[in-house]
Amino acid sequence: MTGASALMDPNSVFTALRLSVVLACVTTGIATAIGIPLAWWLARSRNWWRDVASSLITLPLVLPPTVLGFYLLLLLGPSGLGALAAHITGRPTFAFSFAGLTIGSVIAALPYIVQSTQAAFETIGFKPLEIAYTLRAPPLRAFLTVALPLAAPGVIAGAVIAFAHTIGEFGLVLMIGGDIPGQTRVLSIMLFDNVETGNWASAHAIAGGMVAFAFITILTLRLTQKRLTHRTR
Amino acid sequence: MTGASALMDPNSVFTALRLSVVLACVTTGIATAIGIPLAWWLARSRNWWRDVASSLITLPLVLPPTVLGFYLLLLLGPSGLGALAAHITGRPTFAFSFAGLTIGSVIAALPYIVQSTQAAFETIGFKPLEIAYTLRAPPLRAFLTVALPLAAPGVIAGAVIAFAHTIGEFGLVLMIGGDIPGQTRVLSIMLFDNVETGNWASAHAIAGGMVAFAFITILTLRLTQKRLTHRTR
Amino acid sequence: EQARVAVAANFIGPAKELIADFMQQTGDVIIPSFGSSGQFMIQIEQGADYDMLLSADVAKPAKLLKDGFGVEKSQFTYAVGKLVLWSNNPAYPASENTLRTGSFGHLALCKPDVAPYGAAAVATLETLHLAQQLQPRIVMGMDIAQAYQFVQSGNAELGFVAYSQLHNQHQGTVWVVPPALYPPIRQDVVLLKQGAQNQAARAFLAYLQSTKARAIIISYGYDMP
Amino acid sequence: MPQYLSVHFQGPIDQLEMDIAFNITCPGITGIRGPSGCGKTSLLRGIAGLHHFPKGHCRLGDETWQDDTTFLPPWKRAIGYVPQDGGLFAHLSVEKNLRFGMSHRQGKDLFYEEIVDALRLHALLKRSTQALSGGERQRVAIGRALLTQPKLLLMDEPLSALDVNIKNEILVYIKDFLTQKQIHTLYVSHDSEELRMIASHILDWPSIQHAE
Amino acid sequence: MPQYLSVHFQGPIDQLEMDIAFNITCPGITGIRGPSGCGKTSLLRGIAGLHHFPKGHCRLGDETWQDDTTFLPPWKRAIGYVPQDGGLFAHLSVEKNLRFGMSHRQGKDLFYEEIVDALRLHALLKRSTQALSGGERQRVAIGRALLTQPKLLLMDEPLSALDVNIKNEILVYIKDFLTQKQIHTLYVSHDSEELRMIASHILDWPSIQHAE
Ligand SMILES: Nc1ncnc2c1ncn2[C@@H]1O[C@H](COP(=O)(O)OP(=O)(O)OP(=O)(O)O)[C@@H](O)[C@H]1O
Ligand SMILES: Nc1ncnc2c1ncn2[C@@H]1O[C@H](COP(=O)(O)OP(=O)(O)OP(=O)(O)O)[C@@H](O)[C@H]1O
Ligand SMILES: [Mg+2]
Ligand SMILES: [Mg+2]
Repeated sequence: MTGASALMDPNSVFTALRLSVVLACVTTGIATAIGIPLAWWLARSRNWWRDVASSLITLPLVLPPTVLGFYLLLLLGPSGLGALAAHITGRPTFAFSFAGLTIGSVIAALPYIVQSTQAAFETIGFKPLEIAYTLRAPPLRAFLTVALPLAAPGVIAGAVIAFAHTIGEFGLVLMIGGDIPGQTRVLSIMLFDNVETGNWASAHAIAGGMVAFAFITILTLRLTQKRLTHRTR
Repeated sequence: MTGASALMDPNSVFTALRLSVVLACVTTGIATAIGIPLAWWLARSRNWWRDVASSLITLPLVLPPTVLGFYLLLLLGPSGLGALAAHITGRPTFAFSFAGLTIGSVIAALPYIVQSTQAAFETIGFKPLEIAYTLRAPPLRAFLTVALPLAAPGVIAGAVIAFAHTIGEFGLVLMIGGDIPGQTRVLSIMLFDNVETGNWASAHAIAGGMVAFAFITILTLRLTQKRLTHRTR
Repeated sequence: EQARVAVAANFIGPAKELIADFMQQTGDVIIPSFGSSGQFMIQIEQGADYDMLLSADVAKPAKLLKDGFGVEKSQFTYAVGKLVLWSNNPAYPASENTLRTGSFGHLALCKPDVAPYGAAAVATLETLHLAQQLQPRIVMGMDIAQAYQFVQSGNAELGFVAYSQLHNQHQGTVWVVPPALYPPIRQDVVLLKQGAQNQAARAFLAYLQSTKARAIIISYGYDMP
Repeated sequence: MPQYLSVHFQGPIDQLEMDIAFNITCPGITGIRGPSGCGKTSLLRGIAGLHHFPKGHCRLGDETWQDDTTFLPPWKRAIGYVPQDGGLFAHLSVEKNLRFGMSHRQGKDLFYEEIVDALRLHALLKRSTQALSGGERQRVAIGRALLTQPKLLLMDEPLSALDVNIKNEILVYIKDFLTQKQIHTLYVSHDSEELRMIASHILDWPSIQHAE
Repeated sequence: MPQYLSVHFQGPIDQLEMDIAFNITCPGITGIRGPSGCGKTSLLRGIAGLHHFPKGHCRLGDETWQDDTTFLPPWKRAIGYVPQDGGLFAHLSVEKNLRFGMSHRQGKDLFYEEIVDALRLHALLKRSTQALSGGERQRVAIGRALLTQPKLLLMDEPLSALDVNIKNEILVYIKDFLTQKQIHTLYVSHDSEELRMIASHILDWPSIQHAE
């Protein structure tokens, strides 16, 4: 098999790798985009009900992925968002599609981002924002140019966790995705198959590849952050 | 069955609950105890190799739990630490015991704590420590009385994630623990059994219980942290 | 005496009843652990002290014997699974016909390389010459429980599941796939080296072949060899 | 017709009950002095919109920033604020700090060069703000506030960490700049000499406290 | 036999090349003044052990804190340090800040009450440090440093945010305290009046810079 056809063959490792990478990136991206404002809102005040909300958001972490997967199947299917899905996709469910997979992964990844980012916002406090306001930066600009860069270490930590976790997620992904080659069969599922069937040579190779890829990505993220937020003491 | 005997019955939900709670607490405790100094060491300087180390610590997150479980079995078993295990316990492996389960859970939980805590230390910076030094606090005291309380939001966030995740962990726990009633059969495994057999009434009840318990614990953690680190602006 | 038994996840229901009955009869203690057969293989190779494995297939006990983990001649078939097509959606009644029309959205099964019921489902589709045509509609779960949940939650219109999963519920429509369409799903048990001298394990192995035990297994929707 | 800055704030800050009122003609440089902890910083924060005193008002000319029904948020008030601790952004270089509040209307960059020169900031522009000396921080903070071209400038002990020579030079420059641009200024300081040099009149704290 | 504080630091701080040396008899209160950004804070940090100048030495009496082979970490030097920005711990109350550096040897609590009184900190003890006024912060920082009972006290513009009245009172108190306890002090300030009141002699920056 030539390199090119291996890339196109939906059963190949490359396809699974591509799906894993896309899923992890898209999930981390969306979860960060939702998680940052959420964390901000949670960090802004000390009402007890914000603590309640923050704790609630964490709860998906507590359920085993296959169980969370089942509840998400109910949510995405005919008894849940199915009507909406039928409207958009013509099928009565969001499950078994890349879109559905992404929704599920985002819900599972959100707690990591929110917890870590909220802590960062709480640590930096109000003061820098007040200064930005007096310099005529309205809240959005103050947030983007001051609060967010100052909280960068925490945000990046959350994103790294979410990214790594999504790459390795398997129970949830299989449950919502249905293991469709070329659509929802990601690398972790392939790895699982090889482990379950005792196909150790392939398993080690895939695991090694995943780890190497994740290592490079995380290291890059960390170094970029260092560059961005570099401060001489 | 009376309450007392239900508590003792190795097959009961209460036993599994107790094991889950103990496992989650012990794991979070040990992972925090190891993770905080590690995060501190990683945050202390900007050498590129500390970024490498920090990224390496994150890698267990990348592997699906069952696969990580497999590698941990190798580590804990006859081809790894087995000789040591045989010496201590008389069995050729640390696996399939509560101790082995704890080792595995700690390795899986460590990345959460380290990432979040390291970010917090990076955010607070050096200055408060320098002041502590000039007040004759040697490094350990300065760390415990100044750096750690200032980094509390990040540490707590890491601990909350690690705790919630350990409660819900299932792939790893099943692989390393082997589902032994009264020893390694935690709540998430019991939930899995009920889901497997389509026993939804019990499954919902257990899932609800897990979520409720975790909610209360996390909320308590957060409120305690707020109390401890309360600052008027 | 007590013995530890590893039980494939699809057999959890009957295993619990069998063990309860056995323990009442003999006073011996059987401690079951539930999980996937593949996971048990790995654990046994890494020194787990199970005395006996109730596998979901034939191949794994055979491999354990070959690799020296099992006790010679202790392997036998304790149950034969029945494959069914199940629908929880009145618009798509479970039948060969519905399969052939191919008008449904998703057909659930479990992973053929991991779970015997998945292999049987694929074999059935191949015998019916539908494998190619239905390929794009197939969604796969890790095990029969997930295939079942795909249908139960309404996300898949049809699914190949185990008859034993449906034995005490009456939702939807069921088509029992004729055994001729797929190779039999034999589930084998094997006594492991660890349990070679364990009287409770040996007794339980004998009990599995008793009339009482066979009746219980059949009542859960399995066939016997 | 003369314009007025009219301020009346009443309400608690933690345990301290404040009740201040004054009315001054604009533009000009008003010195403010008073004992440690009397509420000078709080007064400036109130005018900047960073603290909301439950009762009172704040008007500059025909603009109302606060009264019983209005409370304009800080970013909508045409103020410049030099906080007591400088309040530099730790994640931005000196230059980016200076430019943070500049709008990008034309002609602004003219002042930029001039102000950087007058405050002797040229050598610092690329530096991180984390390692600046105390006096350097204050000069950056002043420059940053001036560059927003405010209508009202609030300065909270802005030169307390500067030596006499550079302080006098900067005082002269600021005074010229503010007078020329007709920027009204409230200038808090403990240094009588400094106030004498820059302020057109001085408010002593007791004089603006409301009689009980 | 008179004791000496002998300091010589040489090396770069970023682009700034420093080379300072002086030798003074102890105990006494030495005023230090110099232009903004010349290196006063860096000098104090060097003496405190927070900055390690690659060359030079630092000796107090018969103790060597730094020379070619020695570098004592800050927590082993018997110093008190009042940093330019106060450096209060944000997570501790005023009282806990004050007590942070107190060892628990007997008799110390005597000074505690006295110092809290003299610095007028009574009303603040239970407060968080986050909301203190500028002058209040400085007084807490001074109290905290005094309570460590140092052999050498380093004060970096410690009273710059205080009004004249309280400043004079505190100056008198500190001077008495230091003289009585024989604590040698380096006192950085830009205020000549202040230096005149407290310092037994004054080092002008140029005089301690090494000739090139
Ligand atoms: N957010 C707050 N919460 C509680 N008390 C506060 C708050 N802000 C200020 N205070 C208190 O109110 C009083 C006035 O503070 P303010 O900072 O306005 O004083 P100041 O006049 O600027 O003093 P200084 O000259 O020392 O800077 C002080 O006692 C201060 O501790
Ligand atoms: N860590 C550092 N990295 C780079 N430059 C530094 C560092 N610390 C100080 N500097 C620079 O060295 C010079 C001396 O700083 P220092 O704080 O010692 O001055 P200072 O005499 O205390 O001035 P001021 O009276 O304004 O407080 C300044 O130009 C400052 O910007
Ligand atoms: Mg003030
Ligand atoms: Mg200085």
